Amino acid sequence: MSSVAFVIIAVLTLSAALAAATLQKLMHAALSFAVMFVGISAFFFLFGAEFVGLVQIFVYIGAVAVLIVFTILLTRYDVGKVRGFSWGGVVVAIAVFGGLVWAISKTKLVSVAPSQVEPLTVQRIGELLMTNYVWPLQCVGVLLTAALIGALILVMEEKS
Amino acid sequence: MNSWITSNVWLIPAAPIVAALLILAFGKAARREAAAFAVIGQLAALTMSILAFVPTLHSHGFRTVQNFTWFTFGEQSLRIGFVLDPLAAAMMLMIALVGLCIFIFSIGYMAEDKNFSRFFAYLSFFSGSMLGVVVANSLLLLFVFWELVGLASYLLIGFWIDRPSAAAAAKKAFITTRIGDMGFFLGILWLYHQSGTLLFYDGGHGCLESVALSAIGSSVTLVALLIFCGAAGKSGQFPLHVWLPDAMEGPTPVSALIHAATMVAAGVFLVARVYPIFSVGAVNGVTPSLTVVVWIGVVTGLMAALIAVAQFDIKRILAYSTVSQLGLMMVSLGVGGVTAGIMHLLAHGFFKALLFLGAGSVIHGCHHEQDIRKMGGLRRLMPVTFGTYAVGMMALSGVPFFFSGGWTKEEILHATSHWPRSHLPYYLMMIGVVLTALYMTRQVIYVFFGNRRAASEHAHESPGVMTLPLIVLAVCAILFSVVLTPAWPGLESYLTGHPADFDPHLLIQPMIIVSLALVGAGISLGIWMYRRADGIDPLQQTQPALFRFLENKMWIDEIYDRTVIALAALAARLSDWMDRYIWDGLVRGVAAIGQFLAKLTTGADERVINAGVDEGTVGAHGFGRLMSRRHSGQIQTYLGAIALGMLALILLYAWLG
Amino acid sequence: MLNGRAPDWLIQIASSLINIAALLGVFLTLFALISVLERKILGRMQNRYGPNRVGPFGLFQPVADGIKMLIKEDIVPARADKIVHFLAPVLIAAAAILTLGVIPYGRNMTPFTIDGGILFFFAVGSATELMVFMAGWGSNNKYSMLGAMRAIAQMISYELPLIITVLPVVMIVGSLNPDKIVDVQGNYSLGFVPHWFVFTPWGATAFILFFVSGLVESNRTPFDVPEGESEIVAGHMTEYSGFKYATFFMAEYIGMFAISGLGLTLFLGGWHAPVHFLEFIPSYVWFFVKLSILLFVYIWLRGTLPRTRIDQILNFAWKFMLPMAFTCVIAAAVWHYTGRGLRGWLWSLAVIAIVYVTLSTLLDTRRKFAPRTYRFAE
Amino acid sequence: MPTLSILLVVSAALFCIGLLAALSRRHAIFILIGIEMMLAAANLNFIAFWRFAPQPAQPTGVMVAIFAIAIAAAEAAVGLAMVIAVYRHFRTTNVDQLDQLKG
Repeated sequence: MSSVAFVIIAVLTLSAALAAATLQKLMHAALSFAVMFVGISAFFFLFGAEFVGLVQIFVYIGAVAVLIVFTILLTRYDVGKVRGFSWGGVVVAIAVFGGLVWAISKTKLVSVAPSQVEPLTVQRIGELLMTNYVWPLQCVGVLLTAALIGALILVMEEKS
Repeated sequence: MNSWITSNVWLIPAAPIVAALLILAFGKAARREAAAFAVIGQLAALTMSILAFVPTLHSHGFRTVQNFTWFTFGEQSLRIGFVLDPLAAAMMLMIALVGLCIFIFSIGYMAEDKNFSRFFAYLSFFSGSMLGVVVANSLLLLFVFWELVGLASYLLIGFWIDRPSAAAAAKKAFITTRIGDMGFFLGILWLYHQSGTLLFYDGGHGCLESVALSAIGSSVTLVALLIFCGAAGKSGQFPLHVWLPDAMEGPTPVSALIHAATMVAAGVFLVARVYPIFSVGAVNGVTPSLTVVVWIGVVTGLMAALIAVAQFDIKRILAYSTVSQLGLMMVSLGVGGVTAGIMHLLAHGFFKALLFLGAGSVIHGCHHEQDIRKMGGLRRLMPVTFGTYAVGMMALSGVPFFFSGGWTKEEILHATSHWPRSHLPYYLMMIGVVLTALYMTRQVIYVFFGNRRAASEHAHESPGVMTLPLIVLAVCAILFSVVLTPAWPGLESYLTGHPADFDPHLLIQPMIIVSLALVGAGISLGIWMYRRADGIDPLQQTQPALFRFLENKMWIDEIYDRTVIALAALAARLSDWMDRYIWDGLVRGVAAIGQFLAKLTTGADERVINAGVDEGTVGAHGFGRLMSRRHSGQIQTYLGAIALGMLALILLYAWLG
Repeated sequence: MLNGRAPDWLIQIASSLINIAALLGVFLTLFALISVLERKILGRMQNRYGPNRVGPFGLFQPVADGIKMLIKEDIVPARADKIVHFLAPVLIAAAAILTLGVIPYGRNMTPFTIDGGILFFFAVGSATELMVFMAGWGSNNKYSMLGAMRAIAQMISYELPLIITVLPVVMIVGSLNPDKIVDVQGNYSLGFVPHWFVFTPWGATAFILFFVSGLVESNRTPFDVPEGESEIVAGHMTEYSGFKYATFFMAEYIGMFAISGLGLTLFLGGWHAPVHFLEFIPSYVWFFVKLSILLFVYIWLRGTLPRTRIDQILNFAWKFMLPMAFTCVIAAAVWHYTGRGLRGWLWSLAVIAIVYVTLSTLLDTRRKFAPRTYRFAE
Repeated sequence: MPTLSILLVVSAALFCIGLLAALSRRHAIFILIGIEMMLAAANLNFIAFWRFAPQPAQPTGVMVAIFAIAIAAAEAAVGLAMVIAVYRHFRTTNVDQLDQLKG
């Protein structure tokens, strides 16, 4: 069952990603980008990391995708014009893929079978965030604040 | 209860200095704040001095010192500290009280001045440093405060910078005292070299205590005399007295503060403080250094008194009287009457401040006229000033029984008469006393009696803020005599540490009669001479030559001009010439050689080195162009390069293991 | 199929299908019912009969509407982006229905029990913005675009207060699971005072904020600027007609149900009875009673309030709602650390009062705008 | 359940698609999309390694994934802001034309 689900999700995700990478219309690309993230969070659900999956949907579809479409909107006089595709990139990407696959095949510990895992409750994550990972949490908070302010300043009207 | 103050004496000088800083911080616009800060600071100092004074009363020979290490060089550390003993406590009390009166007085006196706040900053600064001198327990710290006092007096005397005379006077005061301080500093160095410490009291190891004193040995006389140079400079003793009268250019409160109460007293205080050094190896109270002190004091006292007789500037008269009184104190110190000297110092502080402030009030009333010939008949116009001034005059000329000055003078004469070396100082001092009474009478008659003259037409009594301090000081000058009577020598016992007991028989003794006679003679002589005094001085009529001699301060300034200053100018010209023609010549020669060498090297530079560098840069430029081709500015190219690099790393890693 | 027992994947699929069928059945009926009731109630409020022709009291009006919508022509603009234009209503409806899945409708009546149910709700709900944008962009029309922009702007602005007002409840309960939240509210003191969070100061404040944000999220009056007919024809739904339009309409209503359901789950004790001795009445009845009360308030507001201006809406969100929401979090913490009793009650009340007074003095608009003066021609 | 290697291959493929998007598309937004894809692939790996680690395992992978998502959100915000700023300044979003640093 879960392998079936896995195959379905993998196909969905990869095809959505490919669409996002290659579709000519920027808006379609952005939307399929969102779909790809649905797929990724489906993966997470499948592996029992529900919380991460939900966060993924929440952040990417709720925020990042909207941001992207907004940007597309704000720069839309350009959307039609910018086209063009370099095959060099494709070559590099395929080369890297090959390298990665080869490396994976050469690595030893890949035969580990998925063992039974107790579901990771939100409470546990919360406790961990507040105990072991409290400093990273603070740092991320600072980072987000900085990013917020920085983004605001970047998009302020240039005084000419 | 007030142990905290005995262990934190430094707070007392700190208060006014903090006030000064605050005033400076607030700027010249804040006039009332300035006055408020200054008075509050002084008030704090006064309160703390009283608190510090109380415990010294309770126990005889009370002394607390706090020493601490200032800094350490090599293996020996320089230690400074603060001391609280009867001498310091009494001085502090006097300085703080008189200072407070003067501050309040100057609020009225300087009311129209545009640099009001600056003035108060200087005043507070001065009084802070003076208090510092008093409580210092280290000759070095004392010297530091001493120099601060000098600086403050410089600023204050030259306060009206726009007057050239004031600037000149300030410079004169500064340089003259500096001459003395040079000797003082040499003395300090010598003392440190001999005894290895500059602390006065250090649990038996201070430089005023037996161990160190014995260590100094034979050179003690030299040290003492060098230190006395400083004292002479500050308290205007004979060779270095010239700055004091000129310093009258400063505002009158300044004159009161500097030349009555505090600064000039510093010299006397210094001698009293380091008295052990002076009196090392004394055979019945006589040492060479002390002898010098005596004769200097005698000469100063007599000379100043004589000059004072022939002055017309109301403040100059007081200034010369100050000089002569200081001479008197020096004499009494020299002859061993330390307590007498200090007592006179304290008493003098009160009544001389009173006199100066009175003079200030008169000047203020007469619209800044200082020539006594133009005054007169002010008795009616300025009753309060007159009354207080009269009190001061009595005290100064030493009328016995009621006025503090009388007792102290009598004590000093008493001490002088017992000097084994010779009796000459005694007789000269007597003449001095007569003269004192004489010129004070003259001044009072000129200013307050007789018919009105030019300046006194529109004279008016000064405001309460000025008369109040006068009254306070007058009361002090009278009440102070209570602790001075030989019948119950409270202050003496306090200073020396011997218990005092009441003995009315001591109230009448020959010396009192003597001084009474002297003072009576002086006053009556003065009244007789100046009874119908007017624009022109009777002495001038009878003895013109003598009078001119005295009026021009015995030509001392001129003599200095001819001798010392001329010598200095000559030396300056000489060195200038040498600088111009000899040293410059050398320098120019060296420069010429340098230029020649430079020419040589430039040739080499252009031919050899530059060429090489040029070639190098050309090559580098070419290489850079070659490289910059690769630098396309395309993000994606870079990204691809990064990806390939990562791929290479992965492959390498996987291949290796 | 061995030993007469179906394989569990079959059971799984069957159970979820049953869930979905139940949900759709209930809520589509409710949608139909509400659509007609709203019109009738509004009619009462405006002194007129609502629809009263079709069936008894016009109760079959929705059926007629449905048929009309179905047989209408489905117009797709020529310059439109066909795929996006088609996908938008479908996905928006899907998202709306998905959010219904995590709400506990009664004792043991939660369709999907996810550990992070609340998070799921908001995650799926936040997808709606993207759909609205798709609608606006896909139908290549400036009114649609503007409407979509407005909708997204106000949705994003009000999503923050909406989520932050949920935080205090999550903090206090210590779980993101709706069932747990409802259980915690299940007790009664003295047998008749239910422990609903709405009865604590922070809870009441949070509930009001939540309700307002919910109004905005579901584009209801007074916050229905995205389809302000007077300005932009119908916002992002301008270019839609026929059944797609109906889908949008349904999606909005379902979103409304979902928000109200979540609100009463979080603050109004879920399916618990208001007093203890009424617990014998089935829990889902209570749930739907509360739900219908909330919906009535929605309709009531729509009948009462005029439409606000977009900039006012956004200012209100950022300058008032957000700080107050954060205050709720703090107040909840205060309530917790002063021992959840009467003391805590008063303390948190004090906190909220202070912040409220400060904010309302700072944002006093009377200082900014003078009262309008009219001039007439003499 | 598939083995870890297949999962790694999938995430590698995802990564390379992201790389492709970042390398070969000219529009600046595509580069961002590609970068986000690569991050997502990395997250996938983290989760996978946590899941396939010998149990019981500390949920470090999950934690790192959560932080990575937060950071990626920040990165996206700043990146898109930069795209808008660049567009305002150069009137283009075509990265080919943005070669001010060309040597």
